[in-house]
Amino acid sequence: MLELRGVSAGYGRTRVLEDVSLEVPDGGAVAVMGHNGAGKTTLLRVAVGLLPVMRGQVLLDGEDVTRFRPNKRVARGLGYVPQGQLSFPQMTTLENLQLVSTDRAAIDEVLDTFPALRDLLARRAGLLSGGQRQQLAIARTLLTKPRMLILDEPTEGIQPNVVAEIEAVITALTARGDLSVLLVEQHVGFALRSTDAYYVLESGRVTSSGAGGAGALEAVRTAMAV
Amino acid sequence: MKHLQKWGPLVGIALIAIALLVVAPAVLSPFRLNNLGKYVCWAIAGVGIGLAWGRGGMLVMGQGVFFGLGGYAMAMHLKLEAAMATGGPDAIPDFMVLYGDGTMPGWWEPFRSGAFTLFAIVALPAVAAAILGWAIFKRRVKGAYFAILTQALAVAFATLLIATIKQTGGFNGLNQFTVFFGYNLYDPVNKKMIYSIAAAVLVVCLLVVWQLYRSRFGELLVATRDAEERVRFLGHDPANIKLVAFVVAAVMASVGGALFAPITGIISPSDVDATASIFLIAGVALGGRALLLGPALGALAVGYGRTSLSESFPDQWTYFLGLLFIVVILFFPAGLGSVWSQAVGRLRSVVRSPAVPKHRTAEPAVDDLEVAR
Amino acid sequence: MNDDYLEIRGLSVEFDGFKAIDGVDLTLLQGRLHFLIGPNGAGKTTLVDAVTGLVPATGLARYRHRDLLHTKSHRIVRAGIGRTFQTATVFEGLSVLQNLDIAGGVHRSAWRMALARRGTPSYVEEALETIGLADLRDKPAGVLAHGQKQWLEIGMLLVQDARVMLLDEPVAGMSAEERAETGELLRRIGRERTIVVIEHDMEFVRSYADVVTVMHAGKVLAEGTVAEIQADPRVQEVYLGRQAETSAAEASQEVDHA
Amino acid sequence: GGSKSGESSSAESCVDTSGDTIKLGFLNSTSGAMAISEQTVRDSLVMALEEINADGGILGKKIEPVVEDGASDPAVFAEKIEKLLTGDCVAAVFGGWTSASRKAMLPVVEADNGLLFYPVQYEGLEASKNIYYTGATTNQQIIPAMDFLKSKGVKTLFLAGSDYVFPRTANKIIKQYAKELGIEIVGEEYVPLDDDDWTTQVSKIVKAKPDFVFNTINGSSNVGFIKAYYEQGLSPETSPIISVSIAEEEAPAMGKDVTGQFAAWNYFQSVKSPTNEAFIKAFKAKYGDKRPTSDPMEAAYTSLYLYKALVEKADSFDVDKINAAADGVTFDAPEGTVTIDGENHHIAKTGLIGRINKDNQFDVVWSSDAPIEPDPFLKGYSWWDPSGE
Amino acid sequence: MDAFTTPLLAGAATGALLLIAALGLALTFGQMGVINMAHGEFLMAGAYTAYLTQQVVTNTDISILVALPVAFLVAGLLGLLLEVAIIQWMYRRPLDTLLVTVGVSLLLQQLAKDVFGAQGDPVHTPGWLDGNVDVFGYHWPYRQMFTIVLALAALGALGALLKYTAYGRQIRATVQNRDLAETMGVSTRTVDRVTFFVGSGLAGIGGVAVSLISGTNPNLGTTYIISAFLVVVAGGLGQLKGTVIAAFAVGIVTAYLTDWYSSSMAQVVTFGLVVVFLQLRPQGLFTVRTRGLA
Ligand SMILES: Nc1ncnc2c1ncn2[C@@H]1O[C@H](COP(=O)(O)OP(=O)(O)OP(=O)(O)O)[C@@H](O)[C@H]1O
Ligand SMILES: Nc1ncnc2c1ncn2[C@@H]1O[C@H](COP(=O)(O)OP(=O)(O)OP(=O)(O)O)[C@@H](O)[C@H]1O
Ligand SMILES: NC(N)=O
Ligand SMILES: [Mg+2]
Ligand SMILES: [Mg+2]
Repeated sequence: MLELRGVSAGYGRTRVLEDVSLEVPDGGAVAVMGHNGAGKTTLLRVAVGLLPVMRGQVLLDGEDVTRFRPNKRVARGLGYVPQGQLSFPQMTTLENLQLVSTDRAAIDEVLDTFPALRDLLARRAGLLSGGQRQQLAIARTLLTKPRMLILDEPTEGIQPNVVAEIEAVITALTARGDLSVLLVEQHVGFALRSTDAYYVLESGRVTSSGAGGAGALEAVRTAMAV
Repeated sequence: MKHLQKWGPLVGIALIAIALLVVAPAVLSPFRLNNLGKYVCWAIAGVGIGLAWGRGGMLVMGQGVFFGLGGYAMAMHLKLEAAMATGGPDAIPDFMVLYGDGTMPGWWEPFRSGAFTLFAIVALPAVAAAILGWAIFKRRVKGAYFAILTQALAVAFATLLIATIKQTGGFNGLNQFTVFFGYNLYDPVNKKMIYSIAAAVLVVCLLVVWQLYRSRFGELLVATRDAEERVRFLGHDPANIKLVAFVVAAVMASVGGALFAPITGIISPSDVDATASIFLIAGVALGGRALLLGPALGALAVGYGRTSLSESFPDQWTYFLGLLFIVVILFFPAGLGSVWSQAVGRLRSVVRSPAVPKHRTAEPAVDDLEVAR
Repeated sequence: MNDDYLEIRGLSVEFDGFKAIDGVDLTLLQGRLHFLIGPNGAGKTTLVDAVTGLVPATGLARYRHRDLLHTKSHRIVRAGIGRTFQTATVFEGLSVLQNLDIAGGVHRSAWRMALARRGTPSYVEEALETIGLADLRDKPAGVLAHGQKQWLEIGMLLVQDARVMLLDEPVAGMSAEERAETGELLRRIGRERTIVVIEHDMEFVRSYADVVTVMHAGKVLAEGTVAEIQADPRVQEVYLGRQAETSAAEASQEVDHA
Repeated sequence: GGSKSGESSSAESCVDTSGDTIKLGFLNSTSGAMAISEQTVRDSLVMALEEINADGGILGKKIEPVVEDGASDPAVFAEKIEKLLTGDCVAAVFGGWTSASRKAMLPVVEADNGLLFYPVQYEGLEASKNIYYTGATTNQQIIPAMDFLKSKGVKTLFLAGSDYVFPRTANKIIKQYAKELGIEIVGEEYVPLDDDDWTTQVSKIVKAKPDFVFNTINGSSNVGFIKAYYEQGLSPETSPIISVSIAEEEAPAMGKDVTGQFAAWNYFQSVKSPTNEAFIKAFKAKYGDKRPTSDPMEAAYTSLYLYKALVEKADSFDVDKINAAADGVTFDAPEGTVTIDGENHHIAKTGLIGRINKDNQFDVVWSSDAPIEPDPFLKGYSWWDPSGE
Repeated sequence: MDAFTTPLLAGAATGALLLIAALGLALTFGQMGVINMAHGEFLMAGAYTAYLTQQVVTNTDISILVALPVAFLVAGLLGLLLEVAIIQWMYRRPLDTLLVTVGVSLLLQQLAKDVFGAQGDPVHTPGWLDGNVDVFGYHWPYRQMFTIVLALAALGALGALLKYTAYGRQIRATVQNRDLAETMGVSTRTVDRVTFFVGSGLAGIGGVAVSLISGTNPNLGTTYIISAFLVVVAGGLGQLKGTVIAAFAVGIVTAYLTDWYSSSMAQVVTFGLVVVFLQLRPQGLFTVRTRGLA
């Protein structure tokens, strides 16, 4: 589904990613882990097209989309939940959702996943609490009906029972087999439970990778405890 | 290397001082030197703008107002001096006879005194900027609101001047000065002296901002520019920090205006209106607003560019001027000075300039506009 | 009893008819790590906002005989109450060092403000070491990663010498090791300070909390030790969820591995 | 150091008269708000220059023009004239329009002992030995206009002007003279130069119902005034306008049929004289059939010929010699014969009142018949009190 | 009575004109954050379009009606050109757009002068607008009523566009967070271009209305630009409702002040009042706040 080939990227003259290759198979789920500043967010930004590559290629369904703008990649099925509880602050919760789709049924469906948002539909997103905004962000992205979800620390700032809910949603969606996931997550347990492969990023390089599952926990911990 | 970093700016200021105070008077004709003097006045105002805009993030679009306060204060004194030189101690300016009823408004009276005038040149803009700034900053008006508000003030100020012919000379402004604090203004030696004063004032202003930039206040100002609300949670009132920069910038503009009057022999509404204010800004943008020497050099360059372009291409020069604005801002967002300092930076391979970070991709564009506040 | 505690009585915050905080009573004592948890939208951030002058509130919030609800933000900080923000906000254009130095500048005189910094003040040096950003001291804060910015914010509170620290999700987005380091740091500096931490990560709460207050819908739902809170069915209902047990089990397993 | 005040130093002239050309400066605003008016002055200066050069130049020297843009900014005028006089060493400068620009140039041209030829009607009350004023002063335009109004039996007058020096001073004179003539001023309104909205002011004219409106508006603001005037139902039948700044160029630009309105000038394209015919022909040949001729451009054209006449009479380009020879120098201008007053450096001009016809030309309805001697300070008018209101 | 009605009605017409100019700005400035100082020159382009249309469609009764859509198109395309050539590179530094567009405004003014001549060109009022109706002693020109109708029509069209189409949400989303909007599938490039086209096109329509007051001239834009910006600022960025109220308030207040004092003083006092007003409502009439430091 998504493939990064030898990607180097950065900001200005500083390089953050160095020759990173990574693949998310159709219907597969991949976790990316690493310390603060390792370059995880940068990697995802490259994948969605918010940051140009300095070298390397980004492929979507085998097609080179390196020069595509993000909205084109979204049209091809990418869905991105950025880090930092981002929303359109002056628009109401409902308008935030309607930006993506005005289909009432579809909106209802995501609201069932995040019932807390129902009471907040008329409130401007800028007034929501951090966790409410994060829930909105995920809901909004789900509404794009993506074939592939790119999530940057989606559970940051979310209350435990909703985290569990999100985990369940992701698991359910991937189980259907038509959704791929690229997940950046600090909760190693959660990350590995929800995915079937992992990459560990250190200072912009992939230092270890492997199949997911509970067995990988130990491997990841050692890889990260350098 | 460390020494260069520390003393580099001072060396730069010293070079400017030598160029302006030693080289220029030696090589330029009296006319060209006088022209240079005019650009120097703009540069003095520009240094202040660099402080307020480059470091403080306040796009002061109405510096013409302060330039005008100083310019008119000085011009009023020179007008009275000229009148008194021929008509005795009670003489009043000629235009008040021509356009008015031959009486002088009371508020002109103190400007007969040179000392009072010098005091007013500093105090008037300081008080005006303090009141205005206090009102604006305490109410947290910023970004584009601030820019357009100050621009509107420049328009209002110029309109007010034009509408008060009997008190300010109106559209004509104030001119026909003959004496500058006792010195004959037609004597080339004296003109050179006034030029030298202006150049020296510019150097002093550069030294002042040099110290401000390296001081903790300078860092706090940049912090306020980047995240004003956050500064509150360091225990500072950002309004006060901005106010200081705004007042200093206003005083510099005023001093520039005060020297502009005797150097050009005139101050009129078109020297202080919105367009004039934008040209002040343009110089600063060209040179590099966040740099130490950028604003001054940029103002000098714009002044020189206006003169030489209009001399070489009297009918097409506004095209060039327009293109200059576009090209510089588009391609050198941090000013032409940044090209140089980047080259130096590359040499040292350390970028220590506290200028705006080049890539602020993570932030929404609205931030600068405060739409979201 | 000493004066060094923050007292909150009957605190309420209302937005256009919506009660975000509804009569909260809290006493925050020095020397204890006080955790504030609760569902998204419970009013935790709003509580901190109210105490630091960011939103108008009614009721009472007092520290060292000072009425916080009628004090401007920057004066509250000067009184020794510091905070961080849920989305880290540092001065992007300034270096890490400058960020810290500025934070230590509250009580500098006007004259000293006009002077340049000479060398690195010892408390800044100390903070740099404490937050582990010593190597990045000359980097503009704007280029730091998410978690690094959060550390920088804590560092700024340190040099500010805040007696009360209100930390809004300071470890969100940090890896397990980094959380542990931060937790230890908080424990160390918490001995002579009053520290309130807002957090959703129950593992972290379990490891470091001395007292936990649970908020729900603008009210205090429960208060007590971690064990008491976890056992409270109401807290499980609105916050921890059905999986509270399983995730607790899993978490302890993770801790064992760490 | 430097000298204290007192000994005024007169600059040494740097004009180079040794070659077979002589440099003259043309200083008009070709950018900014005043370009609207000043461009036409520039055009006719260029035409006069070409004619003179084709005719052998001045004292056998071809004119070499040095062109500068005053940019509608008095400070720029001051800078540029200094550059022209001391840098380019031109023998004389031609240009300026607003009184602000003239006032800005005056001290410079005096200090450098240069020459400026100023081609626009203005508010008077000035005379410099270094400036020749080839447009009208008030007693050649404003006062004749008032005499004309009196002759028409006008009882009430409304004053509309731009908010700057010329209209305000002109109106000061008008008000004093109106009192003398027994004409009542029933309203006085000003609008900034760059403002086009005259609605509110015109509604006051509607209310005041004056016999005549005296219009001292300058530049594009006239369009706004004229449109508002007709929109609110005013017309030459009810309250006609007499203007001092609307000429052949402006009349068709109003977007309104202004037939029947009046203007006071010293030249109209319709003036019948062989010189004028030649002038019009040459102008249209050079700038196109559509371009009319008008008073300011005629005054500018005349100024260059007057300069030629002055130099040839003095047989020198030297300013002092020119000034010494100035009195009585004449030129057979398109407007008629004009004569320089050696005392005040203005010229004697014939006062004309024209009425606009449907071709946007002016039919002369009143004439002073003989040229009026310039009296910039209105010394010959007993009712004039400079310090009165 | 007429002392009351005259400024009210005349001021409403001025306000309507400001509103049309400000509506365009409310889009390009209020919504997109671009401080386009060349907006006045787009107004000028509209006025010249009115003049040129009259050269082609010589029946002045219909030429104005033809000129309206043509001016919208001409000014809109100019705006589009500006966006594509320059503005698109500058969305992340909105304050700088101010300076770039000052350059553009200089270029366009000089261009107009060189193409059309320094002297203005006439625009004839159509016969059906040539007249007035007596309202309590004020001879209210049809032209002023037309201006008001035109402004309200433009307002209605724009309001509907923003409210009832997806485009309205997309433009708001784009300005509030460009990257995020892009990743929500919004083509921010298209949104930018459409917005600039429509905003500039509105200026063209305003230009036609202005040409009925003052014909054409190369400096026409400078007369309106600062007042129009002031209106947008006082109205609150991104809020049409505020813009409308501010436009009419500025127009009518100026008219009363003009009536009582003078045009110059009215300008000065009105600017002063806006400053005072922003003291009371620092973010304009209706701009909404969000939480925290964001
Ligand atoms: N806009 C930027 N400009 C310059 N450098 C940046 C920028 N954003 C991030 N960086 C740098 O890139 C590196 C990687 O950052 P990134 O945000 O990808 O880290 P991360 O792994 O997502 O960290 P976290 O877990 O804290 O979110 C960091 O060292 C940071 O300093
Ligand atoms: N200015 C405001 N206007 C209206 N509602 C607001 C405003 N500020 C906050 N709220 C609402 O108040 C409630 C409390 O918000 P708060 O940010 O305090 O929650 P929180 O407990 O910090 O949640 P989280 O854990 O998600 O950060 C939320 O429902 C929020 O939407
Ligand atoms: N002299 C003039 N018309 O301003
Ligand atoms: Mg990240
Ligand atoms: Mg919160």
